[in-house]
Amino acid sequence: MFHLIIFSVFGLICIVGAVNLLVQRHPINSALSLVVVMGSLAVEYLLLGAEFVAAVQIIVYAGAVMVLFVFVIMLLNAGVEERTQGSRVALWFGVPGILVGGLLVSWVMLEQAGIQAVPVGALPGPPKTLAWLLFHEYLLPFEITSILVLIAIMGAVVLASRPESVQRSKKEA
Amino acid sequence: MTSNLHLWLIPILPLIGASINGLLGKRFTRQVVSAIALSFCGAAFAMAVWISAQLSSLTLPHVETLAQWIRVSDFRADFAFNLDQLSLVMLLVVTGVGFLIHIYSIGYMWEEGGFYRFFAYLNLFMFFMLTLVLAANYLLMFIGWEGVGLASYLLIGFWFTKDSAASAGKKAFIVNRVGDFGFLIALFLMIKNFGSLDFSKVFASVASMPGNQDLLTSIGLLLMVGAAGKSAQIPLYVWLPDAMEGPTPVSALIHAATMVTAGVYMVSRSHVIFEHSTTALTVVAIIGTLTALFAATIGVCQTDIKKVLAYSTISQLGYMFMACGVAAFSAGIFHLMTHAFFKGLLFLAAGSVIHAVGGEQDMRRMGGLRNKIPVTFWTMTAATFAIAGFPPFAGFFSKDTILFKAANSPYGSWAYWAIGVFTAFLTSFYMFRLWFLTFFGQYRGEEPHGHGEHGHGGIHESPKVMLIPLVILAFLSIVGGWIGSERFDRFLAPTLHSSVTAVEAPSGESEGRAASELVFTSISVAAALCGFLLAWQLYHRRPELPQRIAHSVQGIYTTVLNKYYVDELYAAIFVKPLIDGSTKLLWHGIDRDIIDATLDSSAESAEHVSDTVRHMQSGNIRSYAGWISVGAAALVVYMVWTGGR
Amino acid sequence: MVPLSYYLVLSGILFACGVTGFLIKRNIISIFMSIELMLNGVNLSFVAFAAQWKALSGQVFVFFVMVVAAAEAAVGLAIIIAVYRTRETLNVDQVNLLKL
Amino acid sequence: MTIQTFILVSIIKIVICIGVLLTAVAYTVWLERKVVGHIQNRWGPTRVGPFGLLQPLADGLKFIFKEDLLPPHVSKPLYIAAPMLALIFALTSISVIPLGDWVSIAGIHTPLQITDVNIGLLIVLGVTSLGVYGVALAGWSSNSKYSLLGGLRASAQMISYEIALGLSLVGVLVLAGSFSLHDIVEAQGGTFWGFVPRWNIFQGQFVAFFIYLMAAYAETNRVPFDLPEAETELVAGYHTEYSAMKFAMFFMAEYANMITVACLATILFLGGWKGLPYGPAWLQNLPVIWFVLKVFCFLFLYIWVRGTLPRFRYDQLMSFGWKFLLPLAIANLVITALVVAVRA
Repeated sequence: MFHLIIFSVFGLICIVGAVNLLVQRHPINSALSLVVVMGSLAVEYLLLGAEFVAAVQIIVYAGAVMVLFVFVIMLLNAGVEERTQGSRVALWFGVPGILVGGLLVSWVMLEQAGIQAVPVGALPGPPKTLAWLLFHEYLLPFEITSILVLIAIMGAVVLASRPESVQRSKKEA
Repeated sequence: MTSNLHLWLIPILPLIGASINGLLGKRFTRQVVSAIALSFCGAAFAMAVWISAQLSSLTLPHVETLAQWIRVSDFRADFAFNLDQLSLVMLLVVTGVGFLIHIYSIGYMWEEGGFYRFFAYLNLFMFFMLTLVLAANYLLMFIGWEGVGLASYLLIGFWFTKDSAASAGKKAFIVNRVGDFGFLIALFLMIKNFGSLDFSKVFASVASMPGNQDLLTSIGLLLMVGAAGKSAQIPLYVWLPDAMEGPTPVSALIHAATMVTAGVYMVSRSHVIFEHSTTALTVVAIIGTLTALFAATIGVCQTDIKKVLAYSTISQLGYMFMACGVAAFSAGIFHLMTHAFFKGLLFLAAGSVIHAVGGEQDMRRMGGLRNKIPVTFWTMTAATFAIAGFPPFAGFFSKDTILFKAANSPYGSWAYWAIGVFTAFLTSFYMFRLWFLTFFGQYRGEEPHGHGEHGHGGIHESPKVMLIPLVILAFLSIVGGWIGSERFDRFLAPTLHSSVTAVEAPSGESEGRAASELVFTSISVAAALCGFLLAWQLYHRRPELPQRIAHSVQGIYTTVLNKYYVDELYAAIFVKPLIDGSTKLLWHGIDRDIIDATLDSSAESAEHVSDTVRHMQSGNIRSYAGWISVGAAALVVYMVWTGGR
Repeated sequence: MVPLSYYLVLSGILFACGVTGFLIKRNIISIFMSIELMLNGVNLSFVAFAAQWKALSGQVFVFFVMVVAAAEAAVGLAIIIAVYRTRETLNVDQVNLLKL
Repeated sequence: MTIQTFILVSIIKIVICIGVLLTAVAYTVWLERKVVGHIQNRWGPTRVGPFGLLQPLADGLKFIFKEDLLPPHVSKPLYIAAPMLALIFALTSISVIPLGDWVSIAGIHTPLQITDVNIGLLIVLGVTSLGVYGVALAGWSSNSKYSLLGGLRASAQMISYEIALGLSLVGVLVLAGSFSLHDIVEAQGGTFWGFVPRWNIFQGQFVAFFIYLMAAYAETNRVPFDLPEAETELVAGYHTEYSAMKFAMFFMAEYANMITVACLATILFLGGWKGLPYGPAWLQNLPVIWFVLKVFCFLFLYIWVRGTLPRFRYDQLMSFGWKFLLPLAIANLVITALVVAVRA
């Protein structure tokens, strides 16, 4: 019962945050809603016993990725979203399409998989066990993602740095 | 195998030179380029000499296999090199004359652009020619065969910006392809019937199955087609006169001394096949004889100094084939060797003359050069006497042997001999005509101006680097025949060991033979003398006479002057139908109306379709995402519908 | 005791919200955030399934997703900055040179 | 222990903690003013109470009674929420800090911390990493260029130094083998050769300690890394537009963060509540006292540095973090891991 209440409360916060993300027209509000979603998702993870994942969710997602978003929004001084009519397809086909798909999936889930219930802290993921998995069974993916991150860092630096010609002209000016 | 001679080095050395010059030569100075070309070519020559010095200690034929090449079930062809008396003679001639011409070229080409290119090609030619000569099987020989064709093409078209040179190169290449086609089919027949292309195995199979006349005849004839292409025999001789568009050293090396004799070499090499087919031999003899006569008549009327020499080359090659056709292979090779000396010399001297008068090639604008370029004159004189067949010059011995054999060989006939003698007369006539027109009388051209900027205007002797090869070749042209055909025949006997001569030798009555040989010799010398006298009469004493004669026999003269309209005939029979056919049927009919039309219409329909569909490509990410989500939804619906099965 | 399907439905809703955001948002940063939302939805289902099947590898996958998301965020935001620098707009409807 | 007592005990602990923390914040401010004053050859606060000890109280009263200005054209909800966020996150992280070992009071056996979780360190890191939102949102919502620049600087700086900070802690984690702060302290008991305490800083983690020190200064926006509020260039940085209680919240958040960081340093590197391994037994078992002493030393260092060092330039700050601290932290981690692996 207690479990269900917490689940429902934070699930609701999640959904409200997600919907708020859609509704808000200023990106910084959307970003903050997303932080809220992430925070409540962390609570859901805790409910599922994935404490380490929850902590990492906060540190990486809320603490780093979203800060980066906020930083970029501030840097580019992004204003309120314009309401341009770019794509009728997205609005008239895409949204109904995804709604239908989502509803169908939810229905199937509720119909078919509703029998099993998950207790609180169903699968404790102590950091040691996870680390063992990560550095033994999943060592290769781990190393590959580390290379991916390295490449991403370099790519981001290259992309975001001003072209040399611009820098030079700035310096001369 | 007694010892390893590293025969493969001989062809590879010039290839290295060609690679260095071809790839890097552009940055080198002319001195470096010529040093590289000369040293690698000279190394090949030195090696050939070293090998001939070791000859007594070798067991011939000496075959060395460098590497495996093709192994398909029973058939095998390796990178194998074969050394025997025949290939040794060819080796010495090719490397020796080639080396001299390399030296000569340095002087001749010094002022030309693309110096490094020229020497790269020249070394490349040496590589292929040596491969051809040393090959131990027909396939490797074919590589050399094709390769010299390529080098010849490259060198004829050396001045590729000149239209006539470029088309002459193409002509040589294409006409050679016709011959190569015959050669190739002959190779296929050999593979099919003998299962091998090694000389030794092929000849062994031939010897063991003498009954199969038709097969041997067809192989022989096809080989002869190949030889006719490479050695400019009727009906494929037309490329050689045009090939004179190349630089003169090229004409000397490739189109006189070495490459064009490849056909003779190949026929001699395949003598076993020919000896087993009388028909093939007869065809070879007839073609040789006719070519000799035919080319000689054309040569009489030519005015371009190099063209005269070109037809003379064809004619002399005809002699060689005549010799082969009467199974006197060693005589053919003997003539090949002496011809390499004097014809190489003739071309080089002609080059020197052209060089002296500043690029002029028309003999009617020469004359009286005797005193101005004495060294060239004297060497040319030696060569002229040699080709005309005056004793004791080299040409006398070889030509005389051929004529004697033409009449006396079991396969010979008086007709060959008669035509041969007449051709000898013609040869003597047009060569002395050339000699008189060039060196005697008054100078008829303008002052050369080509060298004005180099500060030595006027007619002048060539530099030493060009004269030294001339002198050496002149020496060889004089003494080259003193070996004597008998000794030469004996030397080559192990290789060209023919059943015919083997049968004949014991039965020959040496007394009577010597007597009749003397008669034959006197007749041929007399023919040469007649030619000389006639030329002297017409072109030295009474230079106005030829004009009148030409007028009186206008029709014949024009025909001969236009080379019997053979080129025009070929154009009408082969070239034009080919061009018309490929234009109208292949290009317009098939390519444009069927293939292109199909593709064009499919492209057009694709364009129409995409023209309507491209409006979906709005460039807007969100509409793309919309389509994706619709697709995803459709997938979900499908999966739910089927229950995930 | 919460049924597993609730978690999955929650994750599905989050994912659908993400997709919808992608479809209706014009601001490129918001669109990017919608993508992050989708990833989060997926992560939730990973963790839920890990609990369901008693397999910790589900949680390990979440780490990989996070790492990829972080890398993607870095590169994506750099691209956004570059786009803004050249096009002077964050509206994706105006970043549409790739058409016709 | 029943659930009721658990909740009761927890509430008591929370109240005590918050009270102590806020007092500590107030007196850290007083300490700073006093120490910096003496460094600069001044007296610092002297008027209110003996040695100016009541000065924080007076300041607090003043903040409370000042008018709460709301500048025009600010983004109102965020403008109000920002200082609260900052303070909340600053105070939250204290919840997993252990002040001492388990104790039994009135039959209730409980640790001297609000809660002992096995990912305690991660929670501290996560919560402090969220702290940046307060600063960034304050900077953005103030609708002022100084604030915006301050906010930008703060977010970039904190993300950058968080990496070095986190990596410097991994060495300690490798030694302790646990995320639980309690376990980490327990792992530092005992001595080397009988007289050197087995604190992590003496276990070869002095490089990590140095990195942590630098990164912690940057994380809390303190001199020499106080670029987000550099008064000589940005007026007051992200809190330029704030006044009264909202400003006080930022102020408290900053000092609370300082205390958290000092606590963490104490736990991770200085042996937590473990005393010096000599002297009489009662001296060794004065848990909270030792802890407070160490925290005080750390805070004093903070203030000392502030009174001594000049401010970095922003590009120097960034290159110091990325090009010096980060590689150093990685090297330290690799070496520590190797040593541990060899020992094991």
